[in-house]
Amino acid sequence: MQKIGVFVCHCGTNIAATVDVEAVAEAARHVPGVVYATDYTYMCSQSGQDLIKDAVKKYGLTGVVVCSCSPRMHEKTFRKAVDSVGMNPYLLEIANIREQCSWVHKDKEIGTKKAIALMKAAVAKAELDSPLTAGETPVVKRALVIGGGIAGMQTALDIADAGYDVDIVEKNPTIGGKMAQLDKTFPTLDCSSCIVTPKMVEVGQNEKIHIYSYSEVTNVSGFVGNFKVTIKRKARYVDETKCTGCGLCTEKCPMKKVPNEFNLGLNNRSAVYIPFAQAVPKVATIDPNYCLMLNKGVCGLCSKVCGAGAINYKDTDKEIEVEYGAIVAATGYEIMDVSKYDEYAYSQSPDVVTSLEYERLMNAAGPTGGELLRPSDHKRPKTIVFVQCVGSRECDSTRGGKPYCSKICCMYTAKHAMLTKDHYPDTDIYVFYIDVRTPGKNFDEFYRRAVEQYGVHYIKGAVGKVTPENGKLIVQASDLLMNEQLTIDADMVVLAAAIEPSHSARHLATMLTASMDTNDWFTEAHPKLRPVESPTAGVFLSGVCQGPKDIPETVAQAGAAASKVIGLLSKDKLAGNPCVAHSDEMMCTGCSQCADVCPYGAITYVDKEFRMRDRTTKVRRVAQVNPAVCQGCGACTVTCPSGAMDLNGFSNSEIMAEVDALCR
Amino acid sequence: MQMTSDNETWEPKIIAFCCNWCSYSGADLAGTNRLNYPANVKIIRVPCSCRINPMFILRAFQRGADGVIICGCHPGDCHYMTGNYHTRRRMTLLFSMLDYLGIEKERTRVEWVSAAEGQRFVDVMDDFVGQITKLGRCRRLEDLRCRTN
Amino acid sequence: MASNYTVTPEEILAISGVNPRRCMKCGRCTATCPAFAEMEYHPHQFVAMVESGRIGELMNSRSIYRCLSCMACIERCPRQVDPARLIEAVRLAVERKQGGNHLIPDQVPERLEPDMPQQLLVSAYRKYTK
Amino acid sequence: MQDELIKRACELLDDGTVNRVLGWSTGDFFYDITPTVFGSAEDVKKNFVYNDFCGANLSKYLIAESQKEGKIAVFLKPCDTYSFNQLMTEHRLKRENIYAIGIPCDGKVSAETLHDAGIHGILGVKRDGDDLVCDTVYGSRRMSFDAAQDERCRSCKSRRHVVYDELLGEEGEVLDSHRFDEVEKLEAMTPEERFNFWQGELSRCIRCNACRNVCPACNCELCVFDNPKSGVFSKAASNDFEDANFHIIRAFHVAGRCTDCGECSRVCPEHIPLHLLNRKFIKDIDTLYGDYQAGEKEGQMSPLSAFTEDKDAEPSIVQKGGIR
Repeated sequence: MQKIGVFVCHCGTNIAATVDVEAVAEAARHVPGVVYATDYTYMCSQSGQDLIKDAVKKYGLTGVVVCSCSPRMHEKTFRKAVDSVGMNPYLLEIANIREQCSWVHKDKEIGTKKAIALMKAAVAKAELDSPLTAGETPVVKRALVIGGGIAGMQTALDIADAGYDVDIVEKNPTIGGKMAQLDKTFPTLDCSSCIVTPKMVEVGQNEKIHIYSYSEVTNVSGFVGNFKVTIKRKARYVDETKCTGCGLCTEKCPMKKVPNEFNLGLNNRSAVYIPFAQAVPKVATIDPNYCLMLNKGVCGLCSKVCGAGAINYKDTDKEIEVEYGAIVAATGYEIMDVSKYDEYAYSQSPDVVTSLEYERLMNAAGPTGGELLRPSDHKRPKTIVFVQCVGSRECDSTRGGKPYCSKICCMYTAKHAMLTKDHYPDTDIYVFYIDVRTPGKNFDEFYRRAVEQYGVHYIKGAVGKVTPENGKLIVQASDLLMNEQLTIDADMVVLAAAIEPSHSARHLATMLTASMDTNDWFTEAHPKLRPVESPTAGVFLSGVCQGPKDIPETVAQAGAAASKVIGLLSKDKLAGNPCVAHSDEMMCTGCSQCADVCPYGAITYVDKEFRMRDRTTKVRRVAQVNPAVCQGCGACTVTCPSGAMDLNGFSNSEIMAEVDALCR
Repeated sequence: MQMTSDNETWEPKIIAFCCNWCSYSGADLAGTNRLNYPANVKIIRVPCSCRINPMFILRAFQRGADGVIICGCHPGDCHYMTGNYHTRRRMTLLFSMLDYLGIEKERTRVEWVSAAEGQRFVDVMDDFVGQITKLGRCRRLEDLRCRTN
Repeated sequence: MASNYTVTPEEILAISGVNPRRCMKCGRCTATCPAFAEMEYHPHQFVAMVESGRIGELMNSRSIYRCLSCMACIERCPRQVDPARLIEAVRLAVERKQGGNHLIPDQVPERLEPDMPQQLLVSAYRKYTK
Repeated sequence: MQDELIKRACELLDDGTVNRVLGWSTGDFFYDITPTVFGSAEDVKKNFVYNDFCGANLSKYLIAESQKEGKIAVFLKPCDTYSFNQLMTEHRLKRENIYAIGIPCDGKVSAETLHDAGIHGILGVKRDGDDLVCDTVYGSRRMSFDAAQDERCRSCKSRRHVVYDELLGEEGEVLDSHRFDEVEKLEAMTPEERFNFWQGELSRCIRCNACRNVCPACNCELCVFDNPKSGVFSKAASNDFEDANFHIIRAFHVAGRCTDCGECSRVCPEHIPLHLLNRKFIKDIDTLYGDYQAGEKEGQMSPLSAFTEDKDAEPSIVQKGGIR
């Protein structure tokens, strides 16, 4: 027989004003199974909690019902209280007689009647409650960072700094990401490579960090603390361990007409290549799409000149499986394809470029050696028009437009304008803006400098049309403040194209069961309180993959994600949520429908031998729930026709007991 | 509509299944804002709307409930990512089946109520209780078995 | 004349099916407009004026008849505000208040201006004839 | 056809391909057909029958039989193959222990239909063109085969086998059945009429559980209604509500899995048209989530496990005039 104690809280007058708390306690005394009932002014206060604890000890209670505020408020408090006197915390139930009774009803008679009904339902559930213990799982002390840009590098360095092993998986042949392609950074105008390349070296030399470059994650299984990740190491045709990065092969390679991704196709590279001088790892890679040896079976020059004997034309993709305790997504962004914005003539004229291309044109290590020459005729542009918000802040997605603000464009455009004016003061620069958004330390000052010191023409308006004509770009635009339509004969047009999530992110999110918003940015577990965690336990977010941000913000978030990872890896064992599903193996038919609806992949099947009543044995396929992965939604319990699947803390019989009690 | 002699004192019994993350919080918010709704509505907390088994709904009717309403997070906002998508399909089919059996289709309902929609929770409950009051006592599911004519 | 009538912004919105509040005042419509020089009020002003309820001024302005219905602003508008639809709606409002056919085929030859774009004529037939 | 089946069964037993054969034999009357496992060629030759009354779906018996030692041969009519696939999808069959032989079917008859038509004392039947000629103790009686066959055969969905190791006879086609006509008729009624219809039908239920026991989708180790821990335990109706509850829950549990084989209605001693419950679910699923035939392919995902984020109908569609 159950011995249940019922504790009715007045909550000052919050409950007592509309509910006759004494009547509720008195009614409770007549409920079968209830051995003790009382009321008190503030049940959550220390003395209120003591009241509960004393009663548990004195009456040997097997269940406790607290009639008080919402369980979302104080369930934890009361569970802790009963736990402290040796009662399993999951034998406690809350009847919500404040938010869902006293606060919504004015009539005391009605309120009391409903409070009694709610109390009875809670007692009915408490009678069926069984003690639950959270399972524990060990934590693999190794983290995986997906993406080797500034976000991934910073996260990896911070985790390594705390003494844990970290692997970086980078799809490109080198780490460094977008930041390695930038010329200068706002608002300080310090050189991007000068900051990022030492970081790359630091990552490359850190003993705790292993870089899987030119690799991709192809499968993720497992759960927080125990992920199993399959990493595909793409065939590089160069032995990483032997290659010294001397670059001789890249010089000798006869196939020199490969568009150079690092310079966004503004110049060419050879088929065997090192992306840029400071690449980490500094190892050559053969591009299988262009290599003559791989495609036609003739050439083999690189192999002949390689003193280290690192070239291996027979290399193949290899898959390795590694275990991790935590995974950090740091997949960054891409520049949106603006070729559908035909009014800007991006596809028609090489002199219409995106901002990242402009960045390369300004960069000393870029295709023009840092001299600003326009791509069509290699002449120095005299008039440059910058167009803001190309593809950002759009309602219409038919051309790939994004509803969000890309955040970084206002600042980098001011930077481009200033740098251009610095090098070539006689250049005329027009910036067409909708709003100039400069929230950030020293950001507005930076923008004002572009206007006031450098005389950049900021025009509130937009470009309607760009027409290439006789080597010029005729820009038709509006000036809303002057209420005019303008025509500018420009030499170059620079488009601040929207940034979008890495195209691999959606696939990765599916593998990680991490959620994404409609724009494919990773969703954080809580927008305010858990900004670097994904809702999937053990998956963390670093950098732009979560939403547009600039370098300082990215680095800050990268550090935050690292600290969350360190917090996780520092634990030897993880305690789970005990309110998880479990399957009754005697009843399970192994039909697999539960696994079909499980959003976490928590259900697996095993063939298990059962002893039958007639002493024979029978092997049956049955479902098993991994309690560390299950989050307790209960989708499986409804899909299970045999009722083998049930949910701890919210079992079929418990819920039906509540239904029965409330309908009585 | 079925009018019975004891309808004078009859009060509808409504069971509301609310998911813990959105609708239960929405109901709490209605309380916090002191928004009134009929006391006939009794809430049962479930982790997710996808935890609601059709058996629970039938059980409620069996034990004398006059209406059952299911509240969950708006599609796309499920705490467990996909739970309410399952609820949507299951309940659509179940309700259609009940309608097919001639049970008044107004007695069952699914509403998406977020944690921020205290007022909406109240509006939904007011409306639902009004609808059930108009329908009167629920008899048909029980009567499916007894042939009275 | 139109000045005697008032039309509420709601009516314009109902006719056009456009929500001018979505406008972020980027000016792409005005930047694109081929009839800019002919207009007293330019496309972006149109949107702002409808939103602030200055419909009467628009109805009395010749600008609404300078719009060629070339739809370039609709094409370029990133916020689906579609100024040309608003202009069209104001023209229709004027029309509805006046009642009857504004354009009678027999009168066309005498009213024809030599530099009137043909597209306008066709569009006018379509829109201003009951 | 029967001779051909017996010949093949004996061959398979003799050459050791299988050690048992699952087929049909007669009970007290020749039309009283029972699914039977035959262990030897002699047994097959003596007792195996295949005739117009062999409507029983053998797939479900394979759940237990395929677990046993050695391979078993089974004869599957087209509609049985759908159940077979569905059971495979649910991992209920040990495929390597089964040798499936597809056999053609052009509709089955049940003695009850003949009795209802006033034909008693039946000694034998044979087909004569479109008619069925019954040899009875009262002399020869004749009725059209179409009228004599089961409703499920009249609205047969497919005469194509979706799975087999070997096919005897000719392969058929997926048919343009009119199996939802009855459902549509019910849908067109007023709720009161529908309620009265079902009240008339379900009130006859005696909870014999024949529907559940014969249903290939009802293959739980222990049915929730037999499980004291499930909360809906009820061997027999303890109050008026429970039979309705039983049939709704049963239909819901097999929704998306029911292949519409029609066994439930065939075995119901009270002639309750239980298949109309299942067909309602099938029709709703087809209407809302796209055509879906359970058992058509092995490994299909049930529409009740799947979803779309933005295209699924809201449950309020039922209030707004229902799913038509």
